[in-house]
Amino acid sequence: MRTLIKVARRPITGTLAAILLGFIVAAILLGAAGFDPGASFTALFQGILSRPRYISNTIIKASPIILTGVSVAFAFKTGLFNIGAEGQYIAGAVCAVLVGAKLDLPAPIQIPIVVLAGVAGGAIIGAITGELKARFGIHEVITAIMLNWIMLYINNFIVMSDLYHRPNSTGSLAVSPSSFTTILGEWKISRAGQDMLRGMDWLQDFLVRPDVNIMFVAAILVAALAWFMLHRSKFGFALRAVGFNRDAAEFAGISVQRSMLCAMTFAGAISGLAGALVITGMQPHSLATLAAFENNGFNGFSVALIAGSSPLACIPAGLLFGGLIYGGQNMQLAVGAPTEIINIMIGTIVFFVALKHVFSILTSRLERRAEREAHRLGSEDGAAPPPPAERMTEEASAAERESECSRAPGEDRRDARQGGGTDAQ
Amino acid sequence: MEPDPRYAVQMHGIVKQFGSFTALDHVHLDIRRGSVHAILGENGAGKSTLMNILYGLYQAEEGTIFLDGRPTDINSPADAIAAGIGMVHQHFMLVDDFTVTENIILGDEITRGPGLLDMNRAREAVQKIISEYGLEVDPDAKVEDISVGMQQRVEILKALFRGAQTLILDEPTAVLTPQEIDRLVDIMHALASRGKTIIIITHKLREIKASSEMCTIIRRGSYIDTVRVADVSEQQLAEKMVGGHVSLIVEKTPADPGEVVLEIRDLVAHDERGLAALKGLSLAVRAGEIVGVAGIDGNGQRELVDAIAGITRARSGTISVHGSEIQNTTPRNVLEHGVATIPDDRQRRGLVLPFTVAENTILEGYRDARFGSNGMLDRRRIDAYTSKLISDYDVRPADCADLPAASLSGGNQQKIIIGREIESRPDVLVAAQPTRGLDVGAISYVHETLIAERDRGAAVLLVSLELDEIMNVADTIAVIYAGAIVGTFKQGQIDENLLGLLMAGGSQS
Amino acid sequence: MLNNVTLLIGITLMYSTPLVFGALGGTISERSGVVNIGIEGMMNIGALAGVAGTYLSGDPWLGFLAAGVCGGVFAVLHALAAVVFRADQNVSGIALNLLGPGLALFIARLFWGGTQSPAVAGLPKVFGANAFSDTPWANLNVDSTVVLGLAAAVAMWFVLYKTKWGLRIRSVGEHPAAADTLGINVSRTRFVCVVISGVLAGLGGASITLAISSQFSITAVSGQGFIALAAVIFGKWTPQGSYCACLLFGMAQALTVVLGGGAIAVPSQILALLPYVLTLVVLVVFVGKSVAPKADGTPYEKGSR
Amino acid sequence: ATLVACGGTANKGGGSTGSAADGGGTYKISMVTDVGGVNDQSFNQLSWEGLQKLEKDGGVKVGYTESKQESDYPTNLDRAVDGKNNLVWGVGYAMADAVKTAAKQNPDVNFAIIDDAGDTSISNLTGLMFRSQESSFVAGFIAASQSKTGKVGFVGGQVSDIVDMFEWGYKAGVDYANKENGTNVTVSSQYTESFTDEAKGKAIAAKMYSDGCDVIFHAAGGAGKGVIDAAKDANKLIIGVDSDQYRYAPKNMLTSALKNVDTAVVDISKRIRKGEKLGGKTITLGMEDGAVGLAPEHDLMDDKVYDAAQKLMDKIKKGDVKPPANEKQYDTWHAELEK
Ligand SMILES: Nc1ncnc2c1ncn2[C@@H]1O[C@H](COP(=O)(O)OP(=O)(O)OP(=O)(O)O)[C@@H](O)[C@H]1O
Ligand SMILES: Nc1ncnc2c1ncn2[C@@H]1O[C@H](COP(=O)(O)OP(=O)(O)OP(=O)(O)O)[C@@H](O)[C@H]1O
Ligand SMILES: [Mg+2]
Ligand SMILES: [Mg+2]
Repeated sequence: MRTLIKVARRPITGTLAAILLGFIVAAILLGAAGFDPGASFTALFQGILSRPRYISNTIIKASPIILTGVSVAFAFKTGLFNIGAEGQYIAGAVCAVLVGAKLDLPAPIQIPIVVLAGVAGGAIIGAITGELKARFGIHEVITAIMLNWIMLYINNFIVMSDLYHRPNSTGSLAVSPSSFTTILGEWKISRAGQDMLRGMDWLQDFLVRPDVNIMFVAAILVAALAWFMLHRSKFGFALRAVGFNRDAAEFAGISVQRSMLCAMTFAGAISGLAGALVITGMQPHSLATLAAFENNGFNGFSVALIAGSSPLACIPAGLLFGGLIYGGQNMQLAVGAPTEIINIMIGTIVFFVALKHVFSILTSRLERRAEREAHRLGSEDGAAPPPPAERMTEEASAAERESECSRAPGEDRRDARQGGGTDAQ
Repeated sequence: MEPDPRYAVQMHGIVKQFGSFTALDHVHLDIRRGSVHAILGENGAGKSTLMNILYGLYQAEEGTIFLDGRPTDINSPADAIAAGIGMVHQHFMLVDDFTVTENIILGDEITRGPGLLDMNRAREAVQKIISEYGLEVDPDAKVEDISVGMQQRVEILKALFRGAQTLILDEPTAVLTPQEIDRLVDIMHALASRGKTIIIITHKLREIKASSEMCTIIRRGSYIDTVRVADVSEQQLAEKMVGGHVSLIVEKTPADPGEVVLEIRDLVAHDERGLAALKGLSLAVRAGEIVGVAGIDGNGQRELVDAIAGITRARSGTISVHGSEIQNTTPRNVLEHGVATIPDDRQRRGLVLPFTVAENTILEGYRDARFGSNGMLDRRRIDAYTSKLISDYDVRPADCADLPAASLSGGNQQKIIIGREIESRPDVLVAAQPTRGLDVGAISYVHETLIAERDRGAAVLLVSLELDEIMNVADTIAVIYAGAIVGTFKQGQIDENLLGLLMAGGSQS
Repeated sequence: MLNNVTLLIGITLMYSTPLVFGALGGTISERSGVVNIGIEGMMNIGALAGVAGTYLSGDPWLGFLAAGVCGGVFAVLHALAAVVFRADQNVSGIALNLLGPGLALFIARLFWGGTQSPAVAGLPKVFGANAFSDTPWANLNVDSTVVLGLAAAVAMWFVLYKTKWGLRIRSVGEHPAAADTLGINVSRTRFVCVVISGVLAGLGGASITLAISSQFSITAVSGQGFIALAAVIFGKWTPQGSYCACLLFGMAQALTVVLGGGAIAVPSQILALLPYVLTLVVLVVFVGKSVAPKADGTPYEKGSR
Repeated sequence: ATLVACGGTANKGGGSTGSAADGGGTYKISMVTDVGGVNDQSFNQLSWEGLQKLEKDGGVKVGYTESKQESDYPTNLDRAVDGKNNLVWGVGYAMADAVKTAAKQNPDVNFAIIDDAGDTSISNLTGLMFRSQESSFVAGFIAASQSKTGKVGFVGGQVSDIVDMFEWGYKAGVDYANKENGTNVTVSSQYTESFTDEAKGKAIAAKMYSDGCDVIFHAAGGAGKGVIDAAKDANKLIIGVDSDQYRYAPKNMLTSALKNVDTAVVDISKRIRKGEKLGGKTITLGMEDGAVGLAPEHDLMDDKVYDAAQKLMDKIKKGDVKPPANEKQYDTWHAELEK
């Protein structure tokens, strides 16, 4: 019982329960629509796991949304709502192409320049959002929504401009090959590479077809960096303080305006990096005319929410999300199940993530009952029950940490005391 | 006692738990119709909880409520209102950007046809009770624009408007001047003489003596006693409340002031809404003295503290520390000039509640090389520092370093703030309402600390709404009214009545 | 000249109407203290239900009604999460934005075998079909939803500021504890407001698919719910303010149409981003900070201090 | 012209159509849509309808995958290959690069792409192009001849080479009519900057109609729905695109410039299945092949105009009139016409 409760109380449990519920709801809908849920999910998982190449592609697809997820999560932790990851992502891609298509330096110089251009592009969009909020008090949500659209049209403008349009296509010029961040891109299709890989079927399949590139590594590094910055650096300490309690931070001598600007700039930079790395790391290495948002940023939002705004948790959440989206295509192909079921599934997961705390409240209640039971038995047996005070405080902090993840800081946190606790005085 | 129709309210065997914490443990209360009855207890004793149960905001786990001798279920405030109970809450329950009239009629609106507000008739109705009970207030003023004393009248009017026969006042005097308190006591007597029953919660003994016939004492959730007020002394009441001997006097040696450290000249500043809040305020604090700023809430205290802390812009005038001007720089620059601030609202402005206690202790000092170099935080050194602070300032529980600050009690939260501020060894210590919401033990701890700081040589500026606190702790008393200092006195040179007069805008003659 | 003026007005009204419904939905929900980022999702549901209702009944007005009902039913999810379970309102709103389009498309596929519906009869124009033909006034023969949108805005203004329900809704959004102590049921008020917000957003979705385009497609709503959200903030959480914000936005769109087609020498992509830039400029220069209802986004917990 | 005509006539493949006789199991064909999705009411949908027809005829199993974003193209094509398909269609010029790469990687699978020339060096890739300028030209001719106000309009989606064919073919058709009829009809042209924004399509068309245009031709995909709606509201004429759009507005639809992607897809698929070597070739289909043309309904058209249009179509089929496909060609063409 006790261990059960302990397990149930861990934040991850709520998330896993949410994921399970997502599958259950999807299964019900699929069944209602006349598709075999079992076959559908089999196709889904086969689409993710059945070949090394699929695993590789899942990772590749997940990488940009891990990055935008980290961007959103980082902003969340500092009390900002970065709904503008989409626009920052586009800005990153656009700037990478602006520079990378016209410049052709040796790779060791070219790659950093192109990637940094993208990072700068995203950072600028983020900075505009942050600055408008800090200076004029304009809600970041409005600014971000407007900037998303502005970036979409700027992207289309660049693609169709005389300088960057690639004739006979809907795309822009590609960045020069020296900017590519694919891993072993040349080598794997060269004779030497092919010879080498022959016989290593698994590796061959994993490596050759997919656009294996450095983005996943970059995503892990950035997630770790974001976590480290937030939780180990003085800078991040200040940002978080502002995120949780603007007034207290201001009293403590932390500049709220500067910190908003910095946080949004950094968040923008991460999304911009995602855009730039997609350009340098994946076919066709160019921009396309966008008919609608590609949702790289918006998907990052869902990832961040599933991850409870923890940058590190964005990695598994992003892989899950990327896998569902990528594997979902196979569902359509194999059993004809509409891909929308994936969106519904993700929506359901996010919905239950929002209700995660209900889960821990339920366990609390369960536990209290258990405790009363134990107390009754204890007094009958004459054995002293464990002192409740310590356990309760421990619990309060666990519940607290958990609610910290799922909730945007910066809002009123007076309700943070819920979860109970006794004074140990 | 058996249910009896002569009693307006009887609460028998009330038990209330929050989680595993028992806030009320079989509490009894019997209140005779038409009387003024006090409930006395320390902070956290459970007074508000008991009244919230009577008002239907909480449901008791055990116990019965009798109204006029009949057992009654009160499951919601609507039930309570219907049963003729009105409550003025400790934290006012007013919608700031509604008018007085709107606040009063809310939930019991005067309408024309289906649901259409009839503001003219509403205003008339409100005006009628205003004149009936002499509770002067402008029915068309927005609540955020009127003084706290006025707001309290609005709260009382709300209850009367609903035809309350029993009126609960939860710590109604905390924010009033002595004159206003006298006025409130008169109102209470007037109401009682018209047959209304008044329950007043307070821990101010003098008010109980002045206002009430009976007094029920609660300590840590347990019922202690119900006494006839006329039969007991203040000292006896205090001992029943705390459960031991208490000293009601702050002990301190005479001050030995040095040179002026903090000097404010002709300070003008605006409040959040852009209205002038400080209108040429001047004030000086010397090393080794405590200057107490007395005044009614809303006379510029908050802006004064904020302007010193560097959060509110000074439109004109200067603030200098050791002769160098700090106004309109940054909060950080102010800190670096050796000015430490204990803000008035500890949860909103003093602490980052989801942060751990350790993180809160370094909220200001985190930049310091003590806590890590190269832009990184050094966990080990922070922990060491926090442990010392926890033990030096007796924060409980002692192993709270990694708990969120939110999980501590109010008094312990305040200790963290005080410890953090004092550990920076400030030249100037600004303490805004440092004892708000604390119980007797915690209060005397805070007072001792302030005096110790003074004796160390700091210039201490104490801003408080509690007159007793100012009278007892401050060496110099400055009265703030309408954004300016209207009088400065040495301790002992001024009595409470004159102080109250000045606080209310009267003149000294 | 006259033609251009009436044209500008007509197009402005056409563009702004779905936003008006969405923004009014956002306003009512947030005035009661529940942040609603889920407008986009609710509009998608309404867009589908409007067409499906019309498709099944043959009467676009029944379809319009169905859109409101389905939007409201869908909003119950948000109300449950935000009001009953006191969940994080942002997260549950985002969940609705994922669920709304997903469900709409899923159902559309079951209905019509594809993500696009056949064309259905749309809602009538205000002055009937082809009124004032070939005169500049024809541009002002707008969709009946335009009038309904304006009526809804006026009605909401009236309810919020002139009736007891409005007083209660506003009090719940500003100071739920105060409302609670006066016997007002905070949860119920919020629940109802969130559902109403779903109804309005649903009507907004239907006013795209039943007036502007008379069929459902994936892209019918595409982001208008978010613009509506921006309009709520822009309009400082008042019905009249959001209405004007929507008009401004619609006008910016109308300007790009009127100025496009070679009228001025600007690439069409740049012209297309004009409305968004204009919105930001207006915000910075004229509007500045807007302050949300005090309790907006905070779950109400009895007895919390 | 940059277009390379190969293959030629549509129905001369040799052999009968009913063919379960190819031995072995069923022939599998899959298509990957571009981001428009399978219900775009344009080439994706038409291609899919064509494939479904093919399946109904027997012996073939078809399937599709929808792309949600550009980066889905390679992986979706990849999956189509994994699904043991014999022929994989990429729909839309946006997929050109991805299809070429996939074709190179999978030499034993046939690929075909719509609206792109493909690559002559890739022996398992067939490009399928349409001379849409030919039907647009006739549309322009009809619009100009039918116009009473002397103003006609064109509403495009997003600027691209494909939409260029429609725009400049149409404009040339108007010029041609002006010369033939001795009129001076002008064309206003505007883009919605989206293939989905119906509101914008509607607004632009409303503007054109109220500016005096009485016929509009649209090549704006889904956004064109708005254009059609505007025609209904203004009670003016509209020319549809891609498929016969008569059913959307029977009282306003003058005609539609057809682009019979469905039949072309069926035809090419059959020929590849038969084993015809179409790899490495670009098949460009025009009016002569019946791949582009005009919808049959003409109840709103003057008979004179209808007859003249029929004659013009004959001329185009014979190659006597060669409509321009982009601005550059238009300029030369226009200069010649003026001469
Ligand atoms: N909603 C709640 N959840 C948990 N504990 C609570 C809640 N409300 C009050 N308590 C606790 O119950 C105890 C009694 O609180 P109550 O507010 O009744 O005290 P009080 O006597 O009114 O004190 P004060 O003088 O500070 O107003 C306190 O320890 C308080 O922290
Ligand atoms: N709303 C609440 N929810 C949960 N726990 C609460 C709540 N309010 C108070 N507590 C807990 O109840 C205990 C008492 O809190 P309270 O602030 O009332 O202390 P107190 O008795 O007044 O002590 P102090 O004198 O230190 O202020 C603390 O342990 C606190 O964590
Ligand atoms: Mg109390
Ligand atoms: Mg307390």
